[in-house]
Amino acid sequence: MFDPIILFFLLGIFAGLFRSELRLPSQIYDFVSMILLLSIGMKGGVELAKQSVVELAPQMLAVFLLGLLLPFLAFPVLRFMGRLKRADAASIAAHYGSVSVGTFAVAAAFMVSQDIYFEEHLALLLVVLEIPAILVGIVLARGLSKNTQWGKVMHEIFAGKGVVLLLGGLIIGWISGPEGVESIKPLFFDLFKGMLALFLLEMGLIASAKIAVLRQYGLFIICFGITMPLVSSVLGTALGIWIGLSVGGTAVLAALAASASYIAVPAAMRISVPEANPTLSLAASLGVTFPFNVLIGIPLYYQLALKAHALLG
Amino acid sequence: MFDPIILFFLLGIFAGLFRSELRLPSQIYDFVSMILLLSIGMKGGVELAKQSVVELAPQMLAVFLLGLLLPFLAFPVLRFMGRLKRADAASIAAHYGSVSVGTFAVAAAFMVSQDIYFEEHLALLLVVLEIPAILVGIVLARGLSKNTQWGKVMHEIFAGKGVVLLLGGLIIGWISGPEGVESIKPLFFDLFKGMLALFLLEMGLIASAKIAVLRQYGLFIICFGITMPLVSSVLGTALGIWIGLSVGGTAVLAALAASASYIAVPAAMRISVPEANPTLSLAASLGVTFPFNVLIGIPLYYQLALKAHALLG
Amino acid sequence: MFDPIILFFLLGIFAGLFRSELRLPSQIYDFVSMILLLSIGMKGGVELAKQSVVELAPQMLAVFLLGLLLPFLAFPVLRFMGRLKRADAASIAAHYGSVSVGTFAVAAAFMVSQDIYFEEHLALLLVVLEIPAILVGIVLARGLSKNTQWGKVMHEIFAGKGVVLLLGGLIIGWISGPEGVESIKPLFFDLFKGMLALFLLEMGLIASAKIAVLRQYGLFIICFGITMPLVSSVLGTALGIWIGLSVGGTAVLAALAASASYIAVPAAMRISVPEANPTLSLAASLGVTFPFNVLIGIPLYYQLALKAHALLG
Amino acid sequence: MSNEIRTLVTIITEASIEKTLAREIEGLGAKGYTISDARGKGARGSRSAEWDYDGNIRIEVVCSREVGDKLEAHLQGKYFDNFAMIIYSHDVNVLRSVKF
Amino acid sequence: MSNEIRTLVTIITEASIEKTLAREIEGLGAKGYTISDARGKGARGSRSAEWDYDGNIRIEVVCSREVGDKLEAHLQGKYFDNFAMIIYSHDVNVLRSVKF
Amino acid sequence: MSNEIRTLVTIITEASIEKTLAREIEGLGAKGYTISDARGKGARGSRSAEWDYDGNIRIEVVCSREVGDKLEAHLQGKYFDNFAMIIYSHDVNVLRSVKF
Ligand SMILES: Nc1ncnc2c1ncn2[C@@H]1O[C@H](COP(=O)(O)O)[C@@H](O)[C@H]1O
Ligand SMILES: Nc1ncnc2c1ncn2[C@@H]1O[C@H](COP(=O)(O)O)[C@@H](O)[C@H]1O
Ligand SMILES: Nc1ncnc2c1ncn2[C@@H]1O[C@H](COP(=O)(O)O)[C@@H](O)[C@H]1O
Ligand code: NA
Ligand code: NA
Ligand code: NA
Repeated sequence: MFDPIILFFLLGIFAGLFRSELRLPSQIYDFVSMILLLSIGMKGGVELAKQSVVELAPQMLAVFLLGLLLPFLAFPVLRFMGRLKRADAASIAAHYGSVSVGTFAVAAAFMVSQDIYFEEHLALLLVVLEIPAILVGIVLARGLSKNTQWGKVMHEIFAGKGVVLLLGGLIIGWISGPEGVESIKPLFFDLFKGMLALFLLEMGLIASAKIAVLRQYGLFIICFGITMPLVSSVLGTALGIWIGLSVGGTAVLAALAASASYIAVPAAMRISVPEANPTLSLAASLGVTFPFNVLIGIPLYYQLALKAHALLG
Repeated sequence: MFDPIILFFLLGIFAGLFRSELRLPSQIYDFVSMILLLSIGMKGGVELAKQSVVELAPQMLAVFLLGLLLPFLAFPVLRFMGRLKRADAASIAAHYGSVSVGTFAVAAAFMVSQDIYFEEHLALLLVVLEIPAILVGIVLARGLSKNTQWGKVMHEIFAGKGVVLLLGGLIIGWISGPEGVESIKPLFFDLFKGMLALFLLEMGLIASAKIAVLRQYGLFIICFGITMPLVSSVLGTALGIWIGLSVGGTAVLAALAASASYIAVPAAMRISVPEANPTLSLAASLGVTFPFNVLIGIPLYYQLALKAHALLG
Repeated sequence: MFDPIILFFLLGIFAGLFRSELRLPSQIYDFVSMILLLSIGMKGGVELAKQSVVELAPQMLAVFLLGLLLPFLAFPVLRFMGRLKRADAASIAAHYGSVSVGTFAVAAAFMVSQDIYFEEHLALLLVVLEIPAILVGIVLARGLSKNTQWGKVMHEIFAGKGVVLLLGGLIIGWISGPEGVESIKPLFFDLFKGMLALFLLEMGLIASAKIAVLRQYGLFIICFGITMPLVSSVLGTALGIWIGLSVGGTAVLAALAASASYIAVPAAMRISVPEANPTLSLAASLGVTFPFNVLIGIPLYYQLALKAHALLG
Repeated sequence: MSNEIRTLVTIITEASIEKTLAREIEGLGAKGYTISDARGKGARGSRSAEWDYDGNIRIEVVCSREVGDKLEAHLQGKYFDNFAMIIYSHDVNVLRSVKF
Repeated sequence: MSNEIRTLVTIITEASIEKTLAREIEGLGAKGYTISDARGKGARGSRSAEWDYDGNIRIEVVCSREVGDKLEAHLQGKYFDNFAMIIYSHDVNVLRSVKF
Repeated sequence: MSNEIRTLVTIITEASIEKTLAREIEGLGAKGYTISDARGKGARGSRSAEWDYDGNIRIEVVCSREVGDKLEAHLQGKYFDNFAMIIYSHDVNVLRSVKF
C-alpha cells in the first residue's frame, strides 16, 4: 500500500509537469519546514534525555568521519568523469556529502508507518553529518587557502535556519523530556505527517521545475544523482551496523548518507565558492536525488539494512 | 444553536463594515484553502474507494448536464431583465452555473454538526459541476467561434489550483483508503472545521468589501443573487432525488447548484472573456450569493430536501 | 522543570544574539497571533456563558480604574527621573498602563501547566485593561486639547486587530458555549500551546533585536522596564484580592497589570502622539519588560498572590 | 509612441500610515497609486519588516507636476518631523496620459 | 562609469496575467524582466491584494528603446481596454549594456 | 519645490546576499537603502521566488553621484561574474537632500 505522503510528492510532480498554477506560498513552506525541523529535533532530544550523551560521542565521531569521506569520493568522479569545473565538482561533492532533512523525515515516516523501530537520536547524527562536507567542499574548491574566512564559514553554517532549529529542538526536547513536550505535541508531533505531506507536495513542484535544467546538463548529472546515493547508502549501512544501530536505524543512516543537501550546502557554497553554479548542483540534488530517495531509495535501503544485519549484525 | 463557523463569518462581515484593519494574510488564505480542498478531496476519495466508479458514471453525467443547463437559465434573465452587456451576462451566467467549494464545505459542516448523513463522494460531483458552465459561458459570450482556443481554456480549468487539489485529494484518498489517510488525519481532518472558521472569517471580510460595489450596481444584481440560487437549488434537489441521493446528499447537491463560483470561473473568464467586468460578477457571487447561501440558503435547502424526499423519495 | 515554551523564547533570544538568519515570516506571525487571540477570546467567552455579565460589571469597572491609574504613576517617573520629553514619557506611560496579550497567554499557560485554577473570563478584563491607558497617554501628551479627534482614537483602538479578535472570540465563545466550540477545538485549543511556543520563538528574536537600541538609551530605561512591572503587579495583586479572584486569577491579573503593550498602544500613539519615539517605548516594552515578565515575573507574581491570599484572602 | 510626460513621485515610509496616506493622496487629486511592501534603513534606523509594526511601504504616484508638488509639500509638512519617510520624484513617459 | 542608456518600462497590472505577460515580454525581444507584488487603486477601482484574485503586479523591463516601443504598443493594443493596467517608462543608465 | 538632484541606484539580485550587500552599501557611504522582494528572469535563468533560495531582491539606494559610482564599481567587481545581478541608475529630485 502506498503511503499518502508519497502520493503528495507525486501530485506535486504531476502538477508541476502539467504547468499547474499550484504552489505553496514561500511563507507557508517556511512554516511547514520550521514545524518539521523543530519536531525532528525535539523527538531526538527527548530520546537523548534517556541516555548518556558521552556514550554517543563515538557514534558522532564516526558519522563525522563519514561526512568527511563522502565528498572525497564524489569529487574525482565529478571532476574527471563529469569533466566539471573544479568549483562545480567541489560544490556538488559537498552537497552529496551532507544531508537532506526532508529525506530523513520521509525515512523516519517510512519506519513509523511500517512499525519498524529506529533510534530517534539519529536527529543528532543528522546535524553532525550536515557539516563536515561543507568544509571539505570549500577546501576542494580553494585548497587550504589562508584566505578562507573559516570563522565566517562556521557562522554561516551554525547560524543557518536549519541547524538552529534542529539543535534548538534537540536541546528543548532534551531539557523538557517526554512529559515536558506533552503540551506542545498536538502542533509538533500530531501534525507532523500532514505537514510532511504538504512539504512533499511543494518538493514535487520544485523537483519538476528542475527537469528543464536537467535536460540542459545531460545524462552525466542524472547518472551521478542516482549512483552516488547508492554508493553512499552502502557506506551508511556499513557504518550503521558498525556503530550498533538497529535495522531501522541503519536504514535511516543509509538514507541520510544517500541524501544530498539542498539548503545548508547551497547557501554556504554561494558565499564561500560563488563561482560554482548553483543551478547545476540543485538540479542534481532536487531534481534527481531527492525524488530517487523518496520514491525508490528508502525502501531499498531498508532491504539493504535487513540483509546486512542478517549477514553481519 | 448557532454553529461557531457562522459566527466567524458574521465576525468577518462586521469587522469589515466597521473598517477594522483585520485581514487574513493572503498566504494564510492560500494555506487554509489548500487544507480545505485537499481535505474535501481526500474524504471524497476515501468514500469512492468503497464503491465502483462505474456506478457513479450516470450521476456524473446527470450533474454535468445540470451544469450545462444552469447558465442557459441565467443568461436571458441577466441579458434582458438586467440589461447587461452580452459579455457580462455570459460571465455571470457561468459563475452561477458553476460551484463554490466554500459553500460545499459549509453545507457539509452543517450536515455533520446536525448528524445528517450525506454522500461524501459528492466531492467528485463538485468537480464535475465546476466545469461545464465555464464552457457554456464562453460560448454565450463569443458564439461557437473558431477563434476560441479550447485547449488553452481546458488547461486553464484543469491546471487551476482548486481542481488540481480537489482531484489530487480525491485520487490520494481513493488510493490510500481509510487506514492510509489515518496518519495525516490530524492536519487534514481534525483541523478541518477550525480552518473553515478562519476561511469564513476572511470570506466575511471580502463580502463586506463588496457592499460598496453593490450599491453602485443597484438592486437587480442583489435580486438576481438571491433568486438564482433559489431556482438552482430546486433543480439541484430534484436531480438529487432522481439520482438517488440521501436527504443530506440532496441538500448538499442543492447547495452546490445554488452556489456561485468565485475562483475558477472568474479566472477563466478573465482569460477567455476579458471584456466582461469581473467586479460585477464577483460582487454578485461574493457579496450576495455566498452570504445568502451560508446564512440562509443551506438550512433552507435542507428543509426543501426533507420535504421533497417525503413527497417523492 | 522548565516549560518548553520558555525554552522556545530563550531559543529565539540566543538565535537573535547569534545573528542567526532564523525568522518567522510575518504572515506566519499574523496567523499564530490570530489563533492565540481567538483562542483566548473563545475560552473566556465560554466561561462568561456560565455566569451573569452583570455580576462582572464591578470587576470591569475596577480594572478600568486600574488602567487609568497606572499611567499616572509611570508618567512623573519617566518625565522627571528619566528626563524624557513629554511626548515620550506619556507614550511609555500608556504602554505600561495597558497590557500585553502575549504575557497573558504565558501566564495562563503557566497556571495550566501547574494545575492552578484561574478565572478564564479574565480575557474580558484583558480587553478592558487594554484601553484606558491609551486615553490617559494622549491626555498626558496633549492635555485635554479640543483638537484630539477622540472619535478617530476610539475607532483606532476598537478596530485594531487585537481587540476585534479578542472581542470577537469572546462573543463567539459566549454564544456557542462549551459544546458549540467543540468542533473547532483541535485548531484553536489543542494547538494553543504549540502556537504559543512559535510566538515566543519570534518574540525572543524581536527582543534580542532591541538590545542594540537599549544600549543607546542607557540604564534608566532598563531599570524602569523592571521596576514598573513590579509596582504594577503589586497593585494588580491587591485589586485581584479585592474583587475576589482566586489565587491563580490574582496572579494572572498581576501579570496583566505588570505587562506592557507592544501592539495596540504603539499603533495608537503613532497616530495620536506621532512625536513620541516608538523605538524607545518598544525597546522598553519588548526588550526589557516582556522578557522579564516571561522569564522571572510570572512565577514571582504567583508567589506574591499566594502570600497575599494567605495574608488577606 | 505618442507619449506624454508626467511626474512619478515615490514615497517610502512606515507601513502603519498606509490607509491615511492613500486617502490623502486621492484627496490631493492623484488619480491612482501603487503600493508595495518594503524594508530598509535610514536616518530613523533599521525597519526590518520582520513584524507588522516594523515594515515600510513604497508608494508610487504618477501625476501631473502640480499634483506632485502639492503632494510633496503636504507630506513634508505633515510627516517629515515624526515619521520615517523619504520622497523622490522624476519625469516619466506615460501612455494614456488622460489617466494621470 | 562607462554606462550606457537603456529604457526602463514599468507595467502595473493584474496579477492574474503574470504568466502570459512574461511570455509575451520575452517574445518581443526583452532579455529579462523583474516582477514584484503590489496593490493599488486606479480607474478600475481598488485592487487590495487581500486575496489572490485581487492583486497587482509591477513588472520592470530594461531594454532598448525599440523593444520598449514594441512592448508598449503590444500591451496597449491587447490589454488597455479590458485590464487594469498602467505603463510608464524612462531612461536609465545601465552597466553591462550588452545584457539588455 | 526646493528640490535637489541625487542619483537613484537600483540593484536586482539574489536574495541570499541581502545582508552582505546591506553592510557593503552602508560601508560605501550611502545613508540608507530600501529593499523589496522580487522575482524575474535574466541571463542566469528564471528566479521564481517559489522558494527561499530562488528569490530576488530589489535594492534602491538614493545617494550622491560619487557614492553611486563607487557602489556600482564595487558591485560590478565583486558580483557580476558569479551572481545574478543587474544595476541601473538615474537622477531623481529629492526633498531634504541632506539625508542622502
Ligand atoms: N538613501 C536612501 N536610499 C534609499 N532608501 C532610503 C534611503 N534613506 C532612507 N530610505 C528608506 O526610507 C525609510 C525611511 O527613511 P528615514 O526617514 O531616513 O529613516 C528607510 O527605512 C528606508 O527604507
Ligand atoms: N496615477 C497612478 N499612479 C500610480 N499607480 C497607478 C495610477 N493609476 C493606476 N495605478 C496602478 O495601476 C493599476 C491599474 O490601474 P487602472 O487601470 O487605472 O485601474 C492600479 O490598481 C494601480 O496599482
Ligand atoms: N532586462 C531586464 N529587465 C529587468 N530585469 C532584469 C533584466 N535582466 C535581468 N533582470 C533581473 O535581474 C535578475 C538577474 O539577472 P541576470 O543576472 O541577467 O540573471 C533577474 O532574475 C531579473 O529579476
Ligand atoms: Na549525503
Ligand atoms: Na451553481
Ligand atoms: Na500594564
